[in-house]
Amino acid sequence: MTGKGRFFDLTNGKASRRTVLKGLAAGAGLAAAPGFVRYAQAQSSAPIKIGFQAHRTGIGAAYGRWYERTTAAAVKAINAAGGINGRPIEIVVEDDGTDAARGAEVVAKLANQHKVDIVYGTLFSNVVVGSAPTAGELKIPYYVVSEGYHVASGKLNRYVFQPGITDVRAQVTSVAPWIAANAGKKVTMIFPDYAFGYDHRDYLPPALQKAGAEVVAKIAIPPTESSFTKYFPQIPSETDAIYHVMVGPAVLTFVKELGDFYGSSGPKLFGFIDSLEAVDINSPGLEYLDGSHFWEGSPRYAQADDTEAQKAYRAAVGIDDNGAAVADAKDVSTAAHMFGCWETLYVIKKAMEDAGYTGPGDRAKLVEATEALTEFAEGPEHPQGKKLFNGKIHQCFGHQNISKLEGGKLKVVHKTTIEDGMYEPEADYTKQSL
Amino acid sequence: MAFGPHLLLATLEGLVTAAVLALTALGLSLVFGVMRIVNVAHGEFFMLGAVLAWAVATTLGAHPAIGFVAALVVAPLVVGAIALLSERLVLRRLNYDPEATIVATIGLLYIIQQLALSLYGPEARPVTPPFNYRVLLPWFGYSGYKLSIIAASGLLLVATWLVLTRTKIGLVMRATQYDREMAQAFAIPVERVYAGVFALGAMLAAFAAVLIVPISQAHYLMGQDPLLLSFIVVIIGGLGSLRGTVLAALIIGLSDGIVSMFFSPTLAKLIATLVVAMVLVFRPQGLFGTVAR
Amino acid sequence: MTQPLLTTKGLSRDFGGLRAVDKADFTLMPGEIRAIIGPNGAGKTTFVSLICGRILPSSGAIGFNGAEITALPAYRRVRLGIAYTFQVTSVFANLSAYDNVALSVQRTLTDGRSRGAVREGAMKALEQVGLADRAGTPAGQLAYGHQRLLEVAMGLALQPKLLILDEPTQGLSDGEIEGFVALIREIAREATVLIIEHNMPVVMQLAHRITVFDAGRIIAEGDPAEIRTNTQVQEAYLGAAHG
Amino acid sequence: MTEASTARIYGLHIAVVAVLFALNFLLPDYHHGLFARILVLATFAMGYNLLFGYAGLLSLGHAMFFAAGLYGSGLAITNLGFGVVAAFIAGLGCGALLSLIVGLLALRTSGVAFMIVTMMFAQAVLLTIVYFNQWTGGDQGLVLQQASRILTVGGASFDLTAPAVRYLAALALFAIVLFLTLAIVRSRFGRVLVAIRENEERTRMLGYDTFANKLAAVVLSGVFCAAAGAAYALLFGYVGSNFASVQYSILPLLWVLAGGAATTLGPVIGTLFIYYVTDIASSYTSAWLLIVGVALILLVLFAPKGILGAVRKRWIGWLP
Repeated sequence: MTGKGRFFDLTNGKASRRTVLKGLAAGAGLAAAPGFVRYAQAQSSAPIKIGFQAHRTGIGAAYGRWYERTTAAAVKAINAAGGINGRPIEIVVEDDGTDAARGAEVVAKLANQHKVDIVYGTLFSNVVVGSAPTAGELKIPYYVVSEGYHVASGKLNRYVFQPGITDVRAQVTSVAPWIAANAGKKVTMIFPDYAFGYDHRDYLPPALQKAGAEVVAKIAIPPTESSFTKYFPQIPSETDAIYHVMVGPAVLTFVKELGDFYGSSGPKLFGFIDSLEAVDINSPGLEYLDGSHFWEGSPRYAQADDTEAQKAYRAAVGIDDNGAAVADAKDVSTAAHMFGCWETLYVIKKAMEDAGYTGPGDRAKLVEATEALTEFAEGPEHPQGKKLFNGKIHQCFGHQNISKLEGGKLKVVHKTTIEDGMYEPEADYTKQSL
Repeated sequence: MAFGPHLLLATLEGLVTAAVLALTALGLSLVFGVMRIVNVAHGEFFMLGAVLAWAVATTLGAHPAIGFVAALVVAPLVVGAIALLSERLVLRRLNYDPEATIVATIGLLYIIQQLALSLYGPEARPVTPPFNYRVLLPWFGYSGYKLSIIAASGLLLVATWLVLTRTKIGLVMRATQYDREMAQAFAIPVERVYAGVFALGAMLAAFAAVLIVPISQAHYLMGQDPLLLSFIVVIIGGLGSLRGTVLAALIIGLSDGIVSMFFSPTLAKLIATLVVAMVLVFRPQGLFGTVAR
Repeated sequence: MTQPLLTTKGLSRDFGGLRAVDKADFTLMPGEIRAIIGPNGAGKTTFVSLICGRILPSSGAIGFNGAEITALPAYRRVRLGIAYTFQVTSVFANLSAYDNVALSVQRTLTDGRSRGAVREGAMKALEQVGLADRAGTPAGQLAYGHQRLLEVAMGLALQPKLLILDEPTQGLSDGEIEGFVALIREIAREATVLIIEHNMPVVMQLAHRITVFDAGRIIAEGDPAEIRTNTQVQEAYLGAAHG
Repeated sequence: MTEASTARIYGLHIAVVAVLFALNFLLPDYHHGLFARILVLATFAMGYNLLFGYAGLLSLGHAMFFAAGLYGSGLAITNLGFGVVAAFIAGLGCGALLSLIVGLLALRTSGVAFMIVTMMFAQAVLLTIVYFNQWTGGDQGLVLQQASRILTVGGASFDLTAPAVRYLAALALFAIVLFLTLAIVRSRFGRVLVAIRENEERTRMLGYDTFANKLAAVVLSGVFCAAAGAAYALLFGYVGSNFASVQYSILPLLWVLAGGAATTLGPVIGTLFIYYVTDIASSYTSAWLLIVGVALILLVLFAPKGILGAVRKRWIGWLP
């Protein structure tokens, strides 16, 4: 376990001590009227502080750990190349326990106590939605890496962005034609009965219909369910393909039970890798998945045609060709999502440089500069591939991968175009006041 | 699927759920019945059992069956020792005051969860079952290991029943449960009985977890649901009634399985929850008449 | 002839297979001090519990002050004027003696009425049993004898028509018992008293009439002199003593 | 109770509210915001304390009452277009109705069975929220837009998202519930609740309809908790099913036990204590759960009746 997160622990420790000293000083003086505490960090060499709302504990902890590692790697790379506008990035981590209420508190703590410039890094959509009002009220830019269709839906506010990862609606829309053409015309969906599943439930059926296929059953599994066999009879016998997005620790049970239920005679399977992020695809019980297909944001396994940028990114983050930690082959990454942290940090860098960002007083300028972005070229800053960015809905769109599991590895068999996933925007944040 | 096979499947699933529930509730029933304390950390002992099973099986790296058997022995012993330690260091000093115990065991829950997260990690990890056998029915396949859990649960329940009714240890435990002061008057070392019961309850939870981990997985947050369900089983079954515990587990397991045939999954869970709540409301004394206070 | 205060007709109560009270016909006149005696397990406490409503009868009827109260919940009977003091002292240990008695005097919105001077009523009851100077002491810290007195004060403060005392002198010293007997006599000037008592001298001093229970049945009833000479009663006691 | 002690008690509570009012002007931004949240959650804890501390009924399902207020007011705004005041009242109404139904059913049980039954009803409420996710947003929840969170009273309008307005609104709610609680526990009804907690059978034999009294306590407690939930939705703009999970049923119990059950000021002290232990621990280490766990065990070993319970026992016996 050497070297993991050391960068972070040090950074965080330093930040905390400083905070405490500040707190003591403020307490002793008791001149701590709100006006006095707001001093700007004016010096040009002072670090840009990015608050990282991390899932260190709670149900999102497996993802959170890799989000931290990717962030550390990206910050290291950015700082080594001169930082943002010549200023280094300093990351301040606060754990939100993957809890929506705590999430809002963490945003306030990062903004008001740690005096960070922006907040970044949230994954779980309930935490994003729970924190967004606070970010909007404090008028602090909030860059999430969540993939939920919440930012783009217009339900949040002008300070929330998702510029580093494609949202689920676009993902689902872009893979639907492939499913219809290759997996089958009659599809049964099995998805978790919570927010992440709803994006699939709501946007797959119309996309499939457009492609000439149909959803014949939708089975929403309640949260905390730990056994699934009893729901399998609800899968219609005419089903050609099962579309599964079971997220949570119970996914192995799900696959195992599906295998026991169908044996070798079942429908084809198409799944979202989200369920199996941080899980070794060769774990006992997952044998049934062999030969099935998965969506991947960024491929877990190194591919034959990987770009130099992709190779450099994998080396920087510290994952091997199987997508596990270089130091520990059992420590499997969340490769399909965590690239979003890397790319989001580079988007932040770009937007800050465009805005001539100097401190919290420039936050409105930063928001406008981010909204003005339109395209991110593939390269070291965007190793997953090219992205288009829609400033009105604060959402980016990129290529998606469909991989086949064979021989214990996931091999990309199809790459969607960016246009495959585009949909008519339903909102315009730029009309909101700053 | 036709109604008959569907019902068979739902019943099988219900039975497995019931077997699992009866096992996890067993330890809680003892602790709760004899010591009259609400051990909120009971689910964490269960989680520890599963995590240790993974650790033992992985460390040994031998045939899955060997790793599994080793885990069946090692995990309960380690968990029992941890429980004994926490009983000595904390619960005894609180004199088993009900409210103080709740706070203390919530503290214990946090500590165990954090240790598991820090030392074991946030991932869900599987343990290979000792054997893989798929029972092939005309309509669907079913896991042979799952069926064996029903048998194992039955065996363990019978063994516990024998210990409780046929041995001196069981007599002492029942006497303490019946009346603590009276037991003290009869020179029963109540403190040692409590320590033993607490450790035994934790060991049973760990044992159940080792049995179950091949069909679920070890995860550091897995303790909560078994805890809540076990409480329900213990209360509905009636305190200290083994018969009641088994029957309550069957009611909950089967209603969960069979209700799921007729409704969408979340609605089925909702209805099953209300059904069980109503059983409790209209039979507050439990199914076997022992008043739970 | 005056109306009886309390009547029971064919009153029975089974616990599982055991019949604790068996077809008891019982009449109590206003102003009386009635003692109930009988060997342990004769059904005395069950009988008075049926009267005050702590448990419901298996069969039979209870009338109080001209009204049928068989199915009435306990708290309603208390409001009608039946007060019960517990065999095992059960004062509110963590509340002050005053608060204990105040609970008897006050009522709340959910309990029918909300008026009257609580303080006056509570202090009057405490004075009557001689505990006025300990009003502020937590009940649990009172001496045992004083707790028994507090228990009676709580009953008195309800201003009952019928006060049921379940073994009130148990555990009291001889001196305390003497004071107690005087207190009961005083209470009896305003209320009818039904007392379960083992202490025969107390019974003989206090009771106008005595009812004798054995094995759930009423086996005898009469004034102290009659009961003293009743052979059936003697047998019941001797039999119980030897059994 | 003497006149002097009555004056002393009210003086203390007024002083606490005055200090909290003064803190509005003194606290640094972050703590100012955190205090606003704590005051709302302390109100939740006070509602819980009324039932648990005073009436002695241990519920593990109070998240459902908080959620009733939260969703009652939140959905009234998003789906029915209610204003702030109407939405708050809708939240209270939902809490009152739910607590009445739950009370009527759950009070048929007692002790641990009551605890389990309330937990199961709360679970059913959580599943209901998930089941109707088309309206509730399921676990992801709903955001109440800033524009819908402006309180208009007479001609004046207050933006509940402004920090000072939010803090003072939270304080107002807290103060109202605090003084209501104080009045209740010092009333005859409060004395009856304590009597029920101490010895229900004896209380019944003093002529009290203990069921009706307990039901009244459940409903009052439910309404207080719903008020906290409704205020949370309106002040912080987020409505989510996390708040209906069993975790949010255990939290008020923890806050109350830490601060001191059956003390009027215990809930707020306990909420503050747990919040700040968590907050400070989590900025030092990612293993903050461990520190919270150890803190709880130490607390219960050395102050088993909670912080204020210990204070009352050792120093200030007249604390209500």
